[in-house]
Amino acid sequence: MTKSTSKWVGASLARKQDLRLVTGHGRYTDDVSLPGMLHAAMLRCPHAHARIKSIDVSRARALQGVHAVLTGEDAKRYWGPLPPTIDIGMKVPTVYALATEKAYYMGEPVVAVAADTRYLAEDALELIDIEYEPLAAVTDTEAALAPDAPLLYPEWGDNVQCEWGMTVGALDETFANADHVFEYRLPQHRYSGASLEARAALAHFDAYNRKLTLYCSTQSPNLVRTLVAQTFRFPEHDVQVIAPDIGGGYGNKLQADAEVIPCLLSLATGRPVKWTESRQENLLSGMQCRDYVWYLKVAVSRDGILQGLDAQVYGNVGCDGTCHAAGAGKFLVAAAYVPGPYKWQAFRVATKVAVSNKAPSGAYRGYGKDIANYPLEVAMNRMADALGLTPAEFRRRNFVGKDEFPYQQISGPIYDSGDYAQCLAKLLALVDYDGVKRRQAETQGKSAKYLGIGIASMLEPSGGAVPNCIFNSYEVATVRFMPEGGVLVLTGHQDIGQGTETTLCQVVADELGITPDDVRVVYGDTNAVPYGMGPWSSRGATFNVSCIAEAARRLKTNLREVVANLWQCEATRLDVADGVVVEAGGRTMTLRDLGNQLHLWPGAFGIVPKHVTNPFEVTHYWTSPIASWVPDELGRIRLYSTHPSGSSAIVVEVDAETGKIEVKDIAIVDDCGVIINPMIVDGQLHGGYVQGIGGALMEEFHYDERGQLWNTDLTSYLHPLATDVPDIKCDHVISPSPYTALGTKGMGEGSTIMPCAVMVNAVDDALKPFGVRVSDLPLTPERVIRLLETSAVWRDMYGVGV
Amino acid sequence: MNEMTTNRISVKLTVNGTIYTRAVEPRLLLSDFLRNELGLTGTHVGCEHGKCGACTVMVDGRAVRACLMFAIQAEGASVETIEGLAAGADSLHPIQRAFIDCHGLQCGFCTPGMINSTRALLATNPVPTDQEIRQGLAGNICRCTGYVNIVKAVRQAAAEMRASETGEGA
Amino acid sequence: MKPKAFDYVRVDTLPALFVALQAHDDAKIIAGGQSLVPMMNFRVAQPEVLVDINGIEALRHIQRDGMRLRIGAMARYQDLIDSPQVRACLPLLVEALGHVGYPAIRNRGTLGGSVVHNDPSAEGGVALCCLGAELVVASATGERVVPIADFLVTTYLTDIAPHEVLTEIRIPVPEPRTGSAFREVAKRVGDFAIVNVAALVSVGANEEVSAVSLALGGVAETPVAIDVSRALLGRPLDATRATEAARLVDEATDPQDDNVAGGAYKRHLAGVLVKQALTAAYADATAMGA
Amino acid sequence: MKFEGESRLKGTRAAVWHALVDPAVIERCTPGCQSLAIMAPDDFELVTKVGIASISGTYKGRMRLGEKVAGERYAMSAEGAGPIGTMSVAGVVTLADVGDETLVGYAFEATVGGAMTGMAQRALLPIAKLLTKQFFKSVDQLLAAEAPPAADEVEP
Repeated sequence: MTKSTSKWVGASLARKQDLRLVTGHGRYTDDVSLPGMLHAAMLRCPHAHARIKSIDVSRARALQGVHAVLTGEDAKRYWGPLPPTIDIGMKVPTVYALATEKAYYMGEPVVAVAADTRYLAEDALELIDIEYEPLAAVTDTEAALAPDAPLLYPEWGDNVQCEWGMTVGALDETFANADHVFEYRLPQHRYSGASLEARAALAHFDAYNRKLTLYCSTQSPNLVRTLVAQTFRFPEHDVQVIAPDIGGGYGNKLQADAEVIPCLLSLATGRPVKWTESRQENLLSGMQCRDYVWYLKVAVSRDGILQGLDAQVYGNVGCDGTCHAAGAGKFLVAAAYVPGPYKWQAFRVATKVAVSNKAPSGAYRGYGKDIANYPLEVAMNRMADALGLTPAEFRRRNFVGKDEFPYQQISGPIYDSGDYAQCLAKLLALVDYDGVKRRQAETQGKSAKYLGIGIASMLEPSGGAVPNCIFNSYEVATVRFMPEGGVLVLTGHQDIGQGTETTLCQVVADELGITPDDVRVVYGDTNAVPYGMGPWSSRGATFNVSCIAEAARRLKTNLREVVANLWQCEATRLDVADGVVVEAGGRTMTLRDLGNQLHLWPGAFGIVPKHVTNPFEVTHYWTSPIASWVPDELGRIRLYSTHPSGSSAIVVEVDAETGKIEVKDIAIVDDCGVIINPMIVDGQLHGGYVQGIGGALMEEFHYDERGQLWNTDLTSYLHPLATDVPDIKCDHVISPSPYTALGTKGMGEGSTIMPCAVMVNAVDDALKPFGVRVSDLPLTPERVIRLLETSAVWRDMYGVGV
Repeated sequence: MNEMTTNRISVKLTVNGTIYTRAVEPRLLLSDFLRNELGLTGTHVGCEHGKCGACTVMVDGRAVRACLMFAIQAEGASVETIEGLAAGADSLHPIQRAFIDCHGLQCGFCTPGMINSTRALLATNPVPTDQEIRQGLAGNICRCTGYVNIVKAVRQAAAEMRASETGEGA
Repeated sequence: MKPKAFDYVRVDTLPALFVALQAHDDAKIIAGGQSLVPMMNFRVAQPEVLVDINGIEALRHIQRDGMRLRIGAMARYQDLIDSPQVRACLPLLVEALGHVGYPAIRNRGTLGGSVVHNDPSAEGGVALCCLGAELVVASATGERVVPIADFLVTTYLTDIAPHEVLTEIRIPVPEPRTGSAFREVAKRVGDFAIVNVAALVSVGANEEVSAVSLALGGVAETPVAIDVSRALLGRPLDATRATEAARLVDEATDPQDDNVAGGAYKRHLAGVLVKQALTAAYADATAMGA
Repeated sequence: MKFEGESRLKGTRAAVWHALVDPAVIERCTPGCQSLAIMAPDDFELVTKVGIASISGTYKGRMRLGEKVAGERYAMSAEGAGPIGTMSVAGVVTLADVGDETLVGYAFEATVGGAMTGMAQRALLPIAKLLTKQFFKSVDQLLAAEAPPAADEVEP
């Protein structure tokens, strides 16, 4: 790792985009209007599984102001099936963005309308008559995998989209000789990012320019461009995707599913067509996540050393996790990372991913790392309790040590760096663990409010590199030197609120010896930027920062060579600081003067030495030195470039009478290596953690056994509100990654990974006097009371009639 | 029954100090009116049923949901949107300044509604406790920040607004 | 999520309102619109004509009239919460309305609109049941006064004909030494209550309960008042008495599962909140000087 | 969701029976019914305008009668779709003598579907109960008078 002077990296710089965003001058997709623009609306299937017997759109077509009414069958004139976004040994169904013969989930788009206004388009939907033949539906994961389950894709012969597994070490022997064997079943429900800006797409097919322009609320305009081109069998270079300001993504905006429907309508009408997803549509189909069940068997020695882990995970991707969105892969990530930050002697994992009649499964903050974290971190607390150890002590005995890096985990990944024990130690101090336990002992039984504290540790593999899909393993970016001495960074990375519009300027400013104000990040336009891939897998601070830092370094080298040539001195005697090229103990030249000389007068001729190929800009390609798709002798591959880590704690007060959980305190200690902007990093920790709290306490897509989704509005799909959470304390450990340009690691997902396990551990701790343990999430007041009702102690104290 | 009513009614209202007269369909929501008829796209739409708060604007000095009012109901009213809060890019309102300073926004989609709710809160309660801030903003969902830095921003804005008032009074 | 087209009529006086209601068979009155407009946006409600009464100044009064408070049907929640008169004589109503939605909803929503909408756990409805309110329903031909219990027919349905309008809510001001309390459990601030309870307890010279009124939301198709006087009257209120009252409530109600919570949980919660509300109201009453 | 109830109708069991299974009576007495088409014996297509407080809209539905035991009992199932989503009601109606009148008992199971499920569900059971009561009340009025008022939209 070469480290330049860090003047800006490490500073809590205010964000560049904030001025426009706080004044109402941001520009989100729905804010864009084009002349002649039409508005789309979609009629969606009310059944979970149904054959479409007939569709009559004649009355809708007759409505004045309606310009196109298209069914799935009509659409086949324009497009093919949705291409896979991910396919790692998966069964890929033949599905379209509009249902054809069959609809597979409640809310699947069946007919699309383009009309003069959204109001009119919705009027037209009421005039469409569809006859369905409802089919048997299956929603539960294990039911979908049962031999007699109704099949979504009969040609598959089952409902399994993919399965995978590995065994490493002497598993049977380890379990046979273990002092303790613990077993757990831990399910988690279905929820999602549900960003405040739902999806939006504005397509314009210009027949006279043979070009399709798509404004889209997406995390990755380049990926969307490829998927749109593949769907329409349209030349990719004739598709331009523009992603303006994005109102939140969290993984949910990484596909081209319903997003292609306005393209279809524009192709059909020749006019721009905008589709802004309603909240109801967003909850029905705007990508859902989580939804799985784990079976865990753990062998532990009597002195509290973890020995063997035998785990199975059954995932539920709804109707699909490959083409509609890339949800299926997260269960493979989960399987590879369930060993967590601990050392093991033997390991076996098996994953089976089921399709069912729920909405398609996409990515959501965590993408399997959360799934890996949940069961083991809950189990760690329960095992510690059985062994008579504190949760912290049990973890300490089993962590990978800080001197053991790089450490190859039993499941294959190489952990780059970290100090897990220090994170945990700092956490216990930050949350005053002993103080809380003391207060718990003092207050217990004095009122109906029961205090509890939970902790968990985590790994946040970040910077994913996934083979055989569009989520590949490289990043390309350009750093461009301008005539007036300023710098443009051209990147396929997208700012979706995480602040890269600012942090990348900090990185480039340090590398080039300029200020962040001298840099502008250009993003969100596929025709302006290289084919970079956008924020997923927290790859901004791994792939993107490394790529841009390297590009800036190379640009700086080139500029020094140019000046050395001008001044006829050694380039090694030159540096750039505060926007000025300085010769050691000698001449100076501002970058503005240099830019002028290079670009304007006298121009490049004569001043650029022969060996400098391009002094104006550097386009650099970066990939991780440790990710690998070549299986080792045990069949293991390495999908992630860095391994941030951390620990967190939640203090709760559970009201044993009403079941309400009050979150009293939250503390997080995070280790994401070198920090570029501490203010932004803490902001990510806060926001990610509260999303996790949402999943733990209230967010849930509630499908009944018929496959009907019960919460299609925000009175029943519950985001955490300001009143649901306290302030959050953050602290940091910094273990630079040896495998990235600046020692940075990803950090966008770690805080969302932990809260479910931490919350369960906290509530278990609070309810210990009643001898109950959490089995299901989310922990709504009603679910807490149902849990307490199983306790005789509770029934005597608080049951009906007491 | 295929006949859709498209009768338009004239509405006259003041938005950010400017008087507008437009003929609109009665069913046009105030949020769509501001965004599409007047091009004031700073008012965001997140749910269209009053739960998310993104479309919160001031109508006659009170915070209301623009998605739960028809534009024609604003006849004669004075509406203030986020665009009207700062006189220019160099003269931000203390609340806007505080949201930037405290990193009280990430994706920014909730921010206009959040700032308007903050305005309303501080107008009636210039010295709110943290709990009062959280109560006052409970009707505005933020998905990015976990609210920590929003609460911090409101605290800062309240202090600055008090200080400037005291300064003016002195 | 855009509403279906409708015709719009704005009226500024009651006579104009009655004319409009006579002229349009399928008219729907819009007051604050905080329940109606979401339903229209979802197209669950598709009125052909919307009659807007927001301009009727005569429906916005909040006025003490002897031993009762008269509230115009268009008085907004926030006006009621801020009203010195309401705060002075109906603290129960102020406490209850504080649980309604969020500031922006309370700025626009009206108590009258909420009562006519009749959600099963509407805070306003529960408070009015507890307070024994009467509703003035007017039409072109005159007006009638309906006790709240008769007015609330079933979920989303009230005793009001298409040509009628709710003009006023009349609430008796509680006797001296009457304490009140409102307790609610909702999933989050501003959500539909799972169960809520309003209680008024009056005490006599010896701190004995001299009168009690109790109402619950979320346990039936509408807010309901439940008579628990036989458990409480004539004695000081203690934990045993409160539990006995909760038992009477349990006998009198049969909460059903709905999208907010299961019936069994609501039943449990009703017991908890009834005890809490009665105990708090009694403490409130006894704290008042004789 | 289950609901049950009973209604006392003025008429002999035979008269009540004939009225209850008569498509003309069903058309007349179903609250808000705008049209009824006979698709097959005991199989009707109905268009109904629902207008209960805030919930309004036109619902197209299918009603089927079956398991008929004349004068004693029959099964009824109805399903409809409209702005609120889909609704279905199915159950059994029984008839018994009470003096010279007839006691009609019913036990129905009601379900809803479609994207409005959550919101609709809060109102479903009360509305289903109300419409059922309204239906039998209209039949009663029809039987009681030669020229009963036509069933219109639901009014309390």
